Amino acid sequence: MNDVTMLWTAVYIAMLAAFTGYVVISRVPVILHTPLMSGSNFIHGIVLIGAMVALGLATTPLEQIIGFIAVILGAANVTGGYVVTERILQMFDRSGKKPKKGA
Amino acid sequence: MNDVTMLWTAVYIAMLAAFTGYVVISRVPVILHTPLMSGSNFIHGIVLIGAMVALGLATTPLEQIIGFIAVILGAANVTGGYVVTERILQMFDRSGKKPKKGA
Amino acid sequence: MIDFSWAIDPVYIATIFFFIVGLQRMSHPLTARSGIVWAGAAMLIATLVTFLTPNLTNFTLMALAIVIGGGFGYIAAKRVGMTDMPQMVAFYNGMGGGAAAGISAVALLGTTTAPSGSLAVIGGLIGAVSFSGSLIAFLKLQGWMRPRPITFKGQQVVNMMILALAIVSGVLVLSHPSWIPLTVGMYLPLFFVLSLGFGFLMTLPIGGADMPVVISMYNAFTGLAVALDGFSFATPNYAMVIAGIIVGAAGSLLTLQMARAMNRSISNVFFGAFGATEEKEMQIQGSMKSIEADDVAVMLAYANKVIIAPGYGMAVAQAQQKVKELTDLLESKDIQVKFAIHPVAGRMPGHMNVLLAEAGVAYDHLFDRDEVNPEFPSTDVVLVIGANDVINPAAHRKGSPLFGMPILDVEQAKNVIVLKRGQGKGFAGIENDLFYRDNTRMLYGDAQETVGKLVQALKKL
Amino acid sequence: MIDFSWAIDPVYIATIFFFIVGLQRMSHPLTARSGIVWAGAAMLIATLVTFLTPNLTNFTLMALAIVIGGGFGYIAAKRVGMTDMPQMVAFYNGMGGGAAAGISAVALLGTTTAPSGSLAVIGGLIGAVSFSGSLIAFLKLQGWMRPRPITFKGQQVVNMMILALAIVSGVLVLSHPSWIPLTVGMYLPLFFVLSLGFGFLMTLPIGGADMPVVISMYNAFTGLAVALDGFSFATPNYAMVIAGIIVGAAGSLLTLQMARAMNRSISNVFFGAFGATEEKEMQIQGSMKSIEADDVAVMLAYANKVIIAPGYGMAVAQAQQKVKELTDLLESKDIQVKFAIHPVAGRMPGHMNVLLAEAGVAYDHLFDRDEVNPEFPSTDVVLVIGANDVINPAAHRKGSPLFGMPILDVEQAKNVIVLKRGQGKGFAGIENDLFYRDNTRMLYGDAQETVGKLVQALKKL
Ligand SMILES: NC(=O)c1ccc[n+]([C@@H]2O[C@H](COP(=O)([O-])OP(=O)(O)OC[C@H]3O[C@@H](n4cnc5c(N)ncnc54)[C@H](OP(=O)(O)O)[C@@H]3O)[C@@H](O)[C@H]2O)c1
Ligand SMILES: NC(=O)c1ccc[n+]([C@@H]2O[C@H](COP(=O)([O-])OP(=O)(O)OC[C@H]3O[C@@H](n4cnc5c(N)ncnc54)[C@H](OP(=O)(O)O)[C@@H]3O)[C@@H](O)[C@H]2O)c1
Repeated sequence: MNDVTMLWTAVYIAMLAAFTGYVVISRVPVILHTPLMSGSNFIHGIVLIGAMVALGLATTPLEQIIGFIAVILGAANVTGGYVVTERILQMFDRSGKKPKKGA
Repeated sequence: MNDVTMLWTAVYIAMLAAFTGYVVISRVPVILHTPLMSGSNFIHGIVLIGAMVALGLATTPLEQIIGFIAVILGAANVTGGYVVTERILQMFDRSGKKPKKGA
Repeated sequence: MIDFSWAIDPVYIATIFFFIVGLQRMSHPLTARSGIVWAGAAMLIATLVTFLTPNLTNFTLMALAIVIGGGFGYIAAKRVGMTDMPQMVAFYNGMGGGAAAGISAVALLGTTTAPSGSLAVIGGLIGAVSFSGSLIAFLKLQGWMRPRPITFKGQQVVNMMILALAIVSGVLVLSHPSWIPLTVGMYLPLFFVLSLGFGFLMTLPIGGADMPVVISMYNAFTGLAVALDGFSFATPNYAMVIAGIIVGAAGSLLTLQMARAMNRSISNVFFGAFGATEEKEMQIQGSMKSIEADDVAVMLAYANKVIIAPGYGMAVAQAQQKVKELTDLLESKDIQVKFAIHPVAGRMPGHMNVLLAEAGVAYDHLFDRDEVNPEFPSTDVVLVIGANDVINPAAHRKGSPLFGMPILDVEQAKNVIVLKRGQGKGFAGIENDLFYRDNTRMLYGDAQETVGKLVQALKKL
Repeated sequence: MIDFSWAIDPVYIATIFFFIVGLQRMSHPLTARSGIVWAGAAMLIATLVTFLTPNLTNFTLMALAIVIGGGFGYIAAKRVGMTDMPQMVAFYNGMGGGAAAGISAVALLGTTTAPSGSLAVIGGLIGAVSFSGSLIAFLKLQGWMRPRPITFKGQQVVNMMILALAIVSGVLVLSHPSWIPLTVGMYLPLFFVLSLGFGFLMTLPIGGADMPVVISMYNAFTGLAVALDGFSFATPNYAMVIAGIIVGAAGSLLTLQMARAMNRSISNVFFGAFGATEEKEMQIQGSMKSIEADDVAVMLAYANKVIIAPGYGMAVAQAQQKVKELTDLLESKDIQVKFAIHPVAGRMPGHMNVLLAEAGVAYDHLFDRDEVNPEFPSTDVVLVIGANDVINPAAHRKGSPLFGMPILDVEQAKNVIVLKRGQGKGFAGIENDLFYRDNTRMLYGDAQETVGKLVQALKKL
């Protein structure tokens, strides 16, 4: 598969991803917009796996330093995004099930 | 790009297409289920372009015959599917705009 | 000749874009049409640029085939009546399946380099099944073949064996082991004959009235076959893959929704004779009381709110035009008229909507079950026009084959007038004790005639 | 070591699957949590299999960085209060943008083979802007920096010039023309410094209260940067591409919705000083009439239906726990209590829902604007707790900066009680003549205190 084919493949994927994202997200009710924001924050935390590969392929000290920082940032992003989202959704979960109990 | 990479690329595309199809279609109201059926009929009429390539690459007479039939079938599929769907939707369109006029 | 093949991919991508947008615009009747028109234009351009594909020959054959197929498809689609929609969909679906099978066949004959022939085999199998199955469905619905289920003992076993043989021959097509003195060219016909045979045999035992579910499933099949055939080329044709999978998803979803609204499971449609659980002879209290058109007209004239519940019988009688007239007349007398549309009224999903739209009834008069059910208690007259199963209160009674099916609760209205020809049962073949209720009256006759009489009588009032 | 790298792609695909399913399950509060948990588990496994990627080194550094970053993210996220959500989101978003910029930097330094370095440049630019911009947003929201817009003359021109320079240096990074005696390694720092600088400068002039819109946009930016960086590897990492684009779509959609609900355009947020169209000194009839907690308690006790409209002030006062107590007390007296939640009440979309959910108010008590607006006329008492702009009837008056913003029509209720500390204006800085209406009474004081007093008074009754 040559570069041109790869380009068009990428465009197909991007287009489908955009449609999927758009349609799925427009169904999220306003009540959940805060966790949606932090949740999509978590999702772009997948940048961590890219940062790991970048660091893993780094050879010069400069590359290693940048890669190291990128992994730290990516890990903070994904962990923080997840924990915050889960904390928020846990509240909705609980508030739905035991409406009489305080936090 | 090797075959394994292509396989996974295909899986990504298939997965996104399935999500897109599922989400988009589950929004079509019952009132439009008949045109949805004929419309999706039209959409798989894209098989025509594949049949054209198959015929175009055919070399033996047997391949040419099969390819020829495939193009006929594909062309009938896509044209018929489109015309029927458009006819149905035209009615809804008109019935929405001039409710007092009969067909 | 200058090489324009760079245009192919962008055009295909735009086509998929407009397909998806077209489906998205189907979420509302008013936007739907422009969506399909764009999709159609995109598809047309996609067809044209396909001629630019490098290394193609046989252009004359190609153009000829497109003219033949396209012309035929166009004329047939322009002529078909709206009542005949189900068989038309079956027909075009079969065409698509056949085309997919053809692509697989050419790919497997070895001219095109298929990176994974197994996908071509699976695509060919599914396409062929969809082709022959859809053809049977078409013949049955068109009345060119006995619509009754054709069954014999051990049918399931025979069918499964044929499927197994088809799969085995598909494997042989791919591997053609050297210890069997046959070539690919000899396995291939066997493979396709078996696949087509399976499609025939699988569809034969299904009754005409279950056909819409089957068609919708074959629709999904064709989509899948097209998607798989997208890999039959040197570089995958992702437009075919994506469009095919979207149709696969659409077909599956619709099949399940339809089956649920009919209160049947998919396996029941394919493997079960319907009505096996039929209830014991039911004890129905009361009798059916008939009424004349003139009396109904008076009743209507004094009503504030009328709901019309149409069913398959309205389509049979081609009464929708008269119904539209009646609606206009009632509305001119300031009577509120609504239509209660059950999802499986008629013979395909959304069938009633199409027929009424064709007759010019504005879609804002059409209400689905959930919207309209709470309104019946405040309704003066319900006109049931050729509907039966979708208003059968047996659905609320345990033990009935209809039990659990969501119905239109017309019996809660003050007066129910049922327009039908006689004592005929509905598709499910079950007695309807609604007809025996105290607030129900029967207006016998062909629906086109009786609605016509109502219009006349109302005009005279 | 055995090669397990075949596991990477399937795991990544499954991760994307669970990401999408997780978002789908966010369509309902009760299913949302399980969705994010699955997505989190998938992401964890994806991180682990990434260690199996062929040809990697620096594993110790990698593990160390993950522990540092993950540990820090975990602790910060566990500690943060729900009122501080906006800055937390900004913070993590900045991290993601920074990571994306880092990937681009490494790719451009030439160790990884980037099939298209231009994507890495664009990704790096967007990532860096998102990083520095989010940081400013964080600092302003956290109160570690003056939240007021920092503006100077010709700001827009300066910003645009810096962006242009950043783009030029990006082009140089890719082309490093031989007639300039500099190497890639020398253009790259310049490129990133300019990109980061643009992010800073673009965010500085934006006021603290506009920050949520900005954060949401940077969220989309980071997604886009991640998607572009997905192409920085020998074979594209489609998991990054897809996840990134989904976030890009989500962020864009939310940004637009939020801006619409705030009645502002995106360009207005970025380039316009808010309130430039502020209306002339308005003539307000009447006066503000205060009331004591005891009297309100009596009023509430005799009500049938009470609606609570919370706003940013409730969050500031941390009064949600007390509000929950009040709700329980009223319900124990058989008084119907509902919450009217405006989409931009508070400081980020859905903020009120989160705070009330944290306090244990069941989400079936929360109603959005369209649901609750028709109910105000039949409501005995509306308690406005620290809300101002979202209930300002100026939105119905032409010429007001709020004109056209959809609001909660609390003024239609029989009695409106407004809980606030004094004469403070809302975020938009506009007078609210609701406070001067005949059916409005002001209950002054910090909302936590005043609601507490209401609870006490009600208990005594
Ligand atoms: N829509 C779908 O997708 C779909 C698909 C497959 C199956 N089905 C099934 O089809 C059925 C549809 O229910 P339905 O209530 O619409 O129809 P139905 O149950 O089939 O009943 C139709 C009724 O119309 C009467 N009728 C027939 N021709 C008539 C004429 N010319 N004038 C007046 N009346 C006439 C018949 O009684 P007389 O003979 O006495 O006139 C019959 O009782 C359901 O059981 C459903 O499950 C629907
Ligand atoms: N949600 C979002 O996504 C978002 C994003 C960006 C901007 N915004 C904007 O934020 C505003 C939100 O409107 P809103 O009505 O919720 O809030 P608001 O208009 O900001 O008004 C808050 C009110 O609460 C009072 N208050 C403050 N602290 C208090 C305390 N401790 N106890 C009692 N009262 C207190 C203030 O008056 P006193 O000082 O007199 O007490 C003030 O009038 C809108 O203009 C919206 O456009 C929202």
